[in-house]
Amino acid sequence: MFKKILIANRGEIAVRIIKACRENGIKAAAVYSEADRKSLHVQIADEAVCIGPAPAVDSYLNMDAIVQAARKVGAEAIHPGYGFLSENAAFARRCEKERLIFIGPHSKALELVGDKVRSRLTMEKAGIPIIPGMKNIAEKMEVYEQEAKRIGYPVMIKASAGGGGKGMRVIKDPADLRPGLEAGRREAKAAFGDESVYLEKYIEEPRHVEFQVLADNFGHTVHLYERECSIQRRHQKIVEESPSTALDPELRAEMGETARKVMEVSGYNNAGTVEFLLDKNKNFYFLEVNARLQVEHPVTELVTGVDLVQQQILVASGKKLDYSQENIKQNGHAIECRIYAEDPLSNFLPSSGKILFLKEPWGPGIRHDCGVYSGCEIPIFYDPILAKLIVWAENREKACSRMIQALEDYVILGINTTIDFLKDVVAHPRFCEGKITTHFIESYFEDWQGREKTDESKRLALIAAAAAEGNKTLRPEKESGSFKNLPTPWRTLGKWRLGGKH
Amino acid sequence: MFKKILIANRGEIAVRIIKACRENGIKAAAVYSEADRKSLHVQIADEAVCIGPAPAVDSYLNMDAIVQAARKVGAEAIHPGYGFLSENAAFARRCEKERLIFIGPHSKALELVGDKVRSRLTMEKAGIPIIPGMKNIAEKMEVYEQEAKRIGYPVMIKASAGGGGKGMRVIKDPADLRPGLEAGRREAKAAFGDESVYLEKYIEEPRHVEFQVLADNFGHTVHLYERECSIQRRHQKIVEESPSTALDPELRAEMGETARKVMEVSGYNNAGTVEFLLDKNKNFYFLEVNARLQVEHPVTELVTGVDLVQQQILVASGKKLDYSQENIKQNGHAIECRIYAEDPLSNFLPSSGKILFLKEPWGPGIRHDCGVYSGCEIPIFYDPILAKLIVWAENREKACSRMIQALEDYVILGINTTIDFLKDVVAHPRFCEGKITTHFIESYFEDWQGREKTDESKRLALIAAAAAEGNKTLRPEKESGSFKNLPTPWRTLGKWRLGGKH
Amino acid sequence: MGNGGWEGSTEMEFEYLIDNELRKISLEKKEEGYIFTEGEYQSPVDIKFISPNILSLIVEGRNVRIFIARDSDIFHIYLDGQRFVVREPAAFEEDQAGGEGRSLEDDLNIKAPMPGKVIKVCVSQGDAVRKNQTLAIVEAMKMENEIKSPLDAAVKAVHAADGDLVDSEKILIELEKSES
Amino acid sequence: MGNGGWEGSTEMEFEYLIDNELRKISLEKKEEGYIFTEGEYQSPVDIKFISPNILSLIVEGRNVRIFIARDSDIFHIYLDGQRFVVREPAAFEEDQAGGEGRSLEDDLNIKAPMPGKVIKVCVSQGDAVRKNQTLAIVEAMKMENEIKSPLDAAVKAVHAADGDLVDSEKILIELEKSES
Repeated sequence: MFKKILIANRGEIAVRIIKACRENGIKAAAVYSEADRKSLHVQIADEAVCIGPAPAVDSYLNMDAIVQAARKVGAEAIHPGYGFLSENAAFARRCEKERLIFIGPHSKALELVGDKVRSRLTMEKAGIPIIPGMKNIAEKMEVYEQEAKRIGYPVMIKASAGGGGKGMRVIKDPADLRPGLEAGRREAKAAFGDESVYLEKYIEEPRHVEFQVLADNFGHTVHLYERECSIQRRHQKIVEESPSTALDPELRAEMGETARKVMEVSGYNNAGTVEFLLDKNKNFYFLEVNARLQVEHPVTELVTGVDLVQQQILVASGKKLDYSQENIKQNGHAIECRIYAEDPLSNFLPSSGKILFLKEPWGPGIRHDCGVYSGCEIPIFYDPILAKLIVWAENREKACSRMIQALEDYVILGINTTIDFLKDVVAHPRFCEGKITTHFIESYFEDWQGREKTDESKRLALIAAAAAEGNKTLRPEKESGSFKNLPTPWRTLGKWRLGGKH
Repeated sequence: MFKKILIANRGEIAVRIIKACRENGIKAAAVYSEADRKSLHVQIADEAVCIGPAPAVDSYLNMDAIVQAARKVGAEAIHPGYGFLSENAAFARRCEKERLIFIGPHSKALELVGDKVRSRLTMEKAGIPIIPGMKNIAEKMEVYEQEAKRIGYPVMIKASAGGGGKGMRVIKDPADLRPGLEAGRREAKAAFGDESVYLEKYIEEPRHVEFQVLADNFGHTVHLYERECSIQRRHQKIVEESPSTALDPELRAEMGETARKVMEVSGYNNAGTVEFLLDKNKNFYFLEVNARLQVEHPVTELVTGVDLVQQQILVASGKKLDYSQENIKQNGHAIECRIYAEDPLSNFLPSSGKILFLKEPWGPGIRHDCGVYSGCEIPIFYDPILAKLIVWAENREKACSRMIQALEDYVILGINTTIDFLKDVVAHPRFCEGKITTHFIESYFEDWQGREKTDESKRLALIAAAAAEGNKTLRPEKESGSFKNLPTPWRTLGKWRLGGKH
Repeated sequence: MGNGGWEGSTEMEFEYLIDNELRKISLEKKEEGYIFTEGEYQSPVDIKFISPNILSLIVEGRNVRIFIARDSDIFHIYLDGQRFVVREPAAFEEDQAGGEGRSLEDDLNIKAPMPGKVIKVCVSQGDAVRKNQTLAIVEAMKMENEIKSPLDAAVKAVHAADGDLVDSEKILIELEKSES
Repeated sequence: MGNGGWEGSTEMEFEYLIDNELRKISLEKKEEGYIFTEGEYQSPVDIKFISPNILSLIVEGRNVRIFIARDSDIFHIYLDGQRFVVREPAAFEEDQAGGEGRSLEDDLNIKAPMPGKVIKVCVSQGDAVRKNQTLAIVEAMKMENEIKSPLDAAVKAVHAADGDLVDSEKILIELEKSES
């Protein structure tokens, strides 16, 4: 086993990995940019090395600095977390060359699964279902008609040069294909100056369902069941859960087997995730492999009991996986909400600055993976994820109640976060029923404005402000001189009036 | 289902119950003594009623005040927690009379299991194993010899008027019985003025193993497996875990069935615990029933996934238990450490006062049931339990590492606690091996002095103190006048010397 | 800096903006707790400071925990699962520079919507710009935000360059009303 | 109350008792971080205050988080999984009233070992008591503690009665050396 690991990341995931190292008797070395000296991951590591200025490209993406840091502290392995260099095949290769163990798949597997076109081709050859579509652009209407028939209706017309929905249209009835193609070509021409269009299977009521996989260096691969990640905003997952309400035991087994096969075909090792799209008729299609620890890995940990970071480390150190597929079980239900520094009332603009106060929720079944604290500064340079709130309960209904209550108990003051938004998402009747698709947020939360505030609540807030005004401990300590010389209410006898025009 | 529950308790268990109410959409009303206005359970409840002065007998044990409080807030049910009125049959009867639902067993079952003599007789009649012993005091040596043979060696001689080990001796060889009895009688006479002695089976390497049971109001009873609670100090449990390393599946099933039978024989309803003593030959003996939610209930919750407080509420409201024995499974391993306000370096003297700073551990698999916070006052009037730290992991070894790390990450400054002591208990080689008996603490921790502090650690502490001295934010804010007019180091030019004789 | 508490006064009046609504209240300190008054409404309140950021209130049978943090003249408050901003009207008026809502001046002085890094300034001094034309792109936390012109105008001055770190107070681009 | 920080001074010396051992150290503030000196030992230290109670230190390749709380003249410190008490020697000496260890006076002035409630006073003025005889029983947190006489003596005065709440400073019983 390793004696020391360098964690080439920051924030909540670096904290999570450091904790895993500690529990396994491994020393954890942190790296940090100049903006992160006071970050939580730096505070709790056994050693910490500054690797450059605040911009990620100069620090967390700086391979030389990271390899040097690993050398300096004498780490045998590097855990890249997620994002940054985690799926960078060049970095994995560099580590291999430097005889540092990269805790993730080897560089060849990374390269293959990182190349979307090549990996889909590989999967198709191996008989893994992918979204059916035309391989080439055709000229003649007859070709489109044949292809549409082969693919199966409904089909979607897509512009080759496309993007942003331009030229896209859904055809359900074969009679509508010709006029649709003509219109699509005109739109494509107008939008992109290129009238080429092609057909792809239209996925109705799509759900994003992914499978967690673990593979050791000896070819033994197991899956740890699914995560449902359909709740997305601008293609960014925000709520994840396991199990998915869309799967029954047969489909789950079939998709799980397919996921394992995807990894075997890819020659994959360590932890990874196979993403599928699932349609309303329960057909599933391979999308891609995420070749890293996922943000949402805790839901799998809570449901299977397997510590994925620990297994990543074990596998990377050359240990055999100690699980057979049969002894991995799903137990209960887990939901994760991602807490972002974004303002849901202002188009989710990032919200940097100082967290004046933070109180995390806690209690039975609540896990909080967190990278911030009361008083910390949120820099503008990195991903806006602050923390993840994950709950486990015996069943989905109880997990939803628990999550709503936990979000209600979660206080962050000073910056804007997605907490209130997430509370309404999880409390939404369609979510409670489990009837979700990737269109859920755009369908129900486009114009979210938060809840109406009652007069009683406002009155309590006013009382609190007034009470605090009379309590000096709330006044921020500032250097004298820089602090405005406000009159102090508490020295005045009798009635006293604060601010305002009278 | 209830709309509102009154929680007739304080501290961590009141907090735990309030959280359970919230998640189930039930309003929670707290009661508090005059010493507890700022306690955590009061802060988080939906309503709070003061029920009297600080001494428990005037408040938390004051049945009239509690019933009145329940009336005042319109609660339909009362949850008594543990301790205080939780096993008080008179209080249960009072509730029944007042048509308030007591969340616990009905008064008759409470009376039966609360009467140790009657309950053991009942169990013996029902064929439940109890510790074999003499029913009456004999005169003649022959009677003792016959009885010793019936009970089986080794036997223990105990003084009828006994206590404190006086007159007690263990006899392994029949030849030693007569001289032993003579000596025992002399000792008993000298110590208590009464020479009566009797024989009881001597339990070698005893372990305290208890079974959690749930029973609804319709006679359906299930057990939720065992908790090993052998780690005790002065008969007070301090570390508990599940599963027990002493049981194999057959013994577990047998003891579980016995526990269910004990409850059925007692006509028991709601949650309860059947305590057994287990000897080195895996014989088990019924001790007593704990007719309440136990302090150590979370280890069962983590291993079975069943929320015991939620089930207590459901059962009390007249719902049927939704579990069959077969679908309750043990999964992984859980350990609990009780965090007491006691000084392990001064004979575990209680430590009241202000918690100047508290930082609880958190992370995957860590649960913290807590009744205190940074800045709170620990009153002298109640049980010294502050919080419970509970960890879950896939297996016992990982759970031990996790617990040790979590205790290491647990900071309470200002009062003395058992945190450091518990860390050494869980890290002890005998504990790691699972070779524990109720004698564990007295055998290995009688002279515990804490770990040796390294010079490096001391140096770091000195640096911290010096740095803090230069940082005004650490100075406690006091009313001017009451604060000593210390010279401020930071205004002085050049070298400056603090304190000491020069 | 501040000393004492309520010793000298038994009643204090406050005027606050809460979510931009003006409210006048008073709080009177009694032996036990306080009396809260707002217009006709009056109620005793038991207020306890748990920490500088946490208050425990018991009022009219309700018991509520309130979280509060002060940022210069603004109180950020969390209770009943909702966030409130409470501030003194004078401070608010200063911020608003005497005006209501967006002024023409606001429209002409283009700022970043949040602190971030200027990825690209898309216009130069003297350019004519149309309403909704992208003037600059600012990135924060891996998210790019296009800053668009709120009106047809001409670029009077550019105060930012690619790569600059800017806060949300700095004027990036000054526009002037075009004559057309 | 205190203002500023290290502005006026670049080096400060400190004399502390740590777990009753006297240590002299100095801390010098530099542009970047500090220099720590103790006798021959010297090392640069990067010290950051995370909050009033948490410090982050980087020193000689080690990175450590230190928790600290001040209780009048005593620092309670937690690091490396251990608790330290650091205090100024002067304050300590005041506490000790100029003496080392337990004095006869301490032995004769019987106090409670912890704050609690007097359950029973077992002796009266004038009583002769033997060493280890129980003088009173004090309860705190449901635990009874017998207070025993540290020596053969006579009871000079009793200052507590059954049911009294007492702190650990109050003298419950005064003894005087018996003549025997």
